[in-house]
Amino acid sequence: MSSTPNSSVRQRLLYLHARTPSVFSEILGYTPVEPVRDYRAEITADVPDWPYQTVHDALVDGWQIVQFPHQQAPIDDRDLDVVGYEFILQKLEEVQDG
Amino acid sequence: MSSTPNSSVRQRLLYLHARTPSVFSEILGYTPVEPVRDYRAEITADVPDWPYQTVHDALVDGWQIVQFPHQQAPIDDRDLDVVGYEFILQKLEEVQDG
Amino acid sequence: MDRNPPAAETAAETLVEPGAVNGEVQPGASRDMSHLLTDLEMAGFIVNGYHLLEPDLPEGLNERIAGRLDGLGYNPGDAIAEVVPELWQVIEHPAVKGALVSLLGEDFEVMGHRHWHCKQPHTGHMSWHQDSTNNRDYRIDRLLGLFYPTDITPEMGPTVIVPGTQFRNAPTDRMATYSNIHGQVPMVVKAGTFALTHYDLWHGTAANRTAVKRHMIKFLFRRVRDNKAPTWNHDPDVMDVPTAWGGKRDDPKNVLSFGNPIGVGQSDHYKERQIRWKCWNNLLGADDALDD
Amino acid sequence: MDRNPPAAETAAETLVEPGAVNGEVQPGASRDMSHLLTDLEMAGFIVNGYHLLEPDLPEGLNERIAGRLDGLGYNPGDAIAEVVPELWQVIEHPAVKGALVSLLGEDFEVMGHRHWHCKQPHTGHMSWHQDSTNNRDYRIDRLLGLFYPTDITPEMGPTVIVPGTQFRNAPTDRMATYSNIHGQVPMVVKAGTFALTHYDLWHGTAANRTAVKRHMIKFLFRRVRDNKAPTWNHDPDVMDVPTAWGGKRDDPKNVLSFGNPIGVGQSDHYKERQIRWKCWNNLLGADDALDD
Repeated sequence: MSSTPNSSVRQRLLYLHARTPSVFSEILGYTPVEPVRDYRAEITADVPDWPYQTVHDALVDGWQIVQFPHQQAPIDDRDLDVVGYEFILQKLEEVQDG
Repeated sequence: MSSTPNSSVRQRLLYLHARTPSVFSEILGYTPVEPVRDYRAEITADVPDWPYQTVHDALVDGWQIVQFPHQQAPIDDRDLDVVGYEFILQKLEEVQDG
Repeated sequence: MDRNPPAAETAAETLVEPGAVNGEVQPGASRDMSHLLTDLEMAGFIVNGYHLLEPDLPEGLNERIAGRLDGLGYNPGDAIAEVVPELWQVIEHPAVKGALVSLLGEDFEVMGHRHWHCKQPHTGHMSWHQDSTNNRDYRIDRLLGLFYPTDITPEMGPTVIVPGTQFRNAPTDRMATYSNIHGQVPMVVKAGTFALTHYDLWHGTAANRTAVKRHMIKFLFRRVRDNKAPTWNHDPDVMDVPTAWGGKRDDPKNVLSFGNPIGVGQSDHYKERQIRWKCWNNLLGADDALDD
Repeated sequence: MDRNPPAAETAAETLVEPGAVNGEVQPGASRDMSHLLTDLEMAGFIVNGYHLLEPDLPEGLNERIAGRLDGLGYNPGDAIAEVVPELWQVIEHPAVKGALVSLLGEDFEVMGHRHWHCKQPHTGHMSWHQDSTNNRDYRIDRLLGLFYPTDITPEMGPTVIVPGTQFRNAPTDRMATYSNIHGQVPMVVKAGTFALTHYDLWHGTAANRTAVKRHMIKFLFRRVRDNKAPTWNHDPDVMDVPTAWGGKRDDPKNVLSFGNPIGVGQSDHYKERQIRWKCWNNLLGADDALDD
């Protein structure tokens, strides 16, 4: 199988952790992953302004959800697990390194 | 990083909650998510006619399922959880804000 | 008194705090059978998770309550019934009391929590939720009472409920991807309607598209102890009817067996049926005979 | 003594090994109420999972500690307090002891594990983690103490914590897809700050973008037994306040009920609330009265 000629298209990812499984709920976590060498998502002491308040804001900006939080995961209404519900979004774009 | 010229393609979503995990079963819940600013899916007092009776109807109309209900979720044949089985569908379309 | 700022429909919260319930225990209600629910009404509640009452309130009472609420500049929280004492005439109306005795037993408790849900003009919908954590049980042990002192139109932001969802292990977060659900029922009601809903019933609110405030006062009631005998207007022979495999299903036995208000699938329907019969037997006071 | 090579911030691990704790049990602290935490501080800790102290340390102590650490060519591991004995003046400061007695009981233990976290110049961030396996419990039974002998700027690679995450069943692997979280708090603090954090609180470290070493010495403390009575500066009437449904929420009762430091959804909020009240009741010594 040969690779496509258009090999510079890469998958940009965005992990958004929302308050509820609804795309309209506010996000509590924002983690972009850029497909360029040496890129690292990191915790910062100065929290930057996030460009989106909700997952829906990201949809409006052209991001596409590729993984939704799993509604059928085991649930117990007394137990707490991770912070928010994880949506994973992508944009397929032409990306050049540095 | 530059965005693609085709930036107006957005992900329209449709959450359908079907009676069973089969695409042929009737839907019990219908929730469209349009990727346009200020759009909200909302509960209404006058329930509109839904354009589809089953998930299959939506497939016929060009929707693509991007998340299927998880058949391997823990199940107990005495326990009830959410209403219906959640299918999430998309259409990727050129969408302009109002 | 705790003077809160005026609130739109705030997140509907119930503080469940051991020992902090300042409820009033009701003395054993007199057995005025005329106000107790029938077997059919009881079966309907078990299946649907709600029951609507239209008590014959004194002339002008609804208007007085609505007028006071219209003029209220803050939300008194649990103290709403002190600020609008006419509300006690609703709670203590024989029809309301009769339904509560029927569903929660003769010594049911009016819990200390209550809340004025004032849905402001031109405000959006509120998503499906339960008022606290999921409280799922086959017993009927806690009810909300929703009182509407004015007529409610579809445009005024009625409460909307989903019949039959009260037995589901579905905390609020799990309802977040739903909007309209087949068979949902908007509380488009006449002034003076008192809706009793199972505590765990899925409920939300439509948008208020009018220029008027929509008032609803929510009360909370709880069962104090399991029944030893039926506390409603019960006919011991009510189950002596044929099973209506495809026939007329308007008697309590067949309502409990075949009722499917939102049209769920076969597996869910059978599971609901089992829970309903456990509930019914528990209400009969026959629970000792069952192992849980 | 265990002479480790100089380390950048090594994987922050705590070996929990039964019987290997060479801790010193503290004799019953004298009840100098002035250094005990207040009800509001206790409620804040239960909600947020951390409490910052700025003890009035002797003149020059921070500088002496920082100077020794700057010159230290290896990491002595658990022996850091022998190599830098001035650290005992911090641990034994009445304000630190008062907070520890308040949170862990009068006979709390200073565990044998401690670690100098020297964040080297120009080193990257460290992801969210817990120091061992998830230790989730509604009890407050183990705390980290983080001591910073110098001022810490945002550029120096501060520890960053996520308030309120201490009750989550979220082992370190499950935090791996997160970077910044709404409401996270960087330990941008003054020299001499001693931060007490719940053992299970999510924490990480920002990158050190400066040319200086960032010092933090981590201590580990544990509760020896459940309280029979409050060990902080407790007012028995503190809960006799109205529930503030939308009002001022700066008293312990309403902090415990409504505090939501990172703004989680309704379901999580209610679940946290239930755990907080269990924790509070446990600290009051009232746990016998509750069924779990």
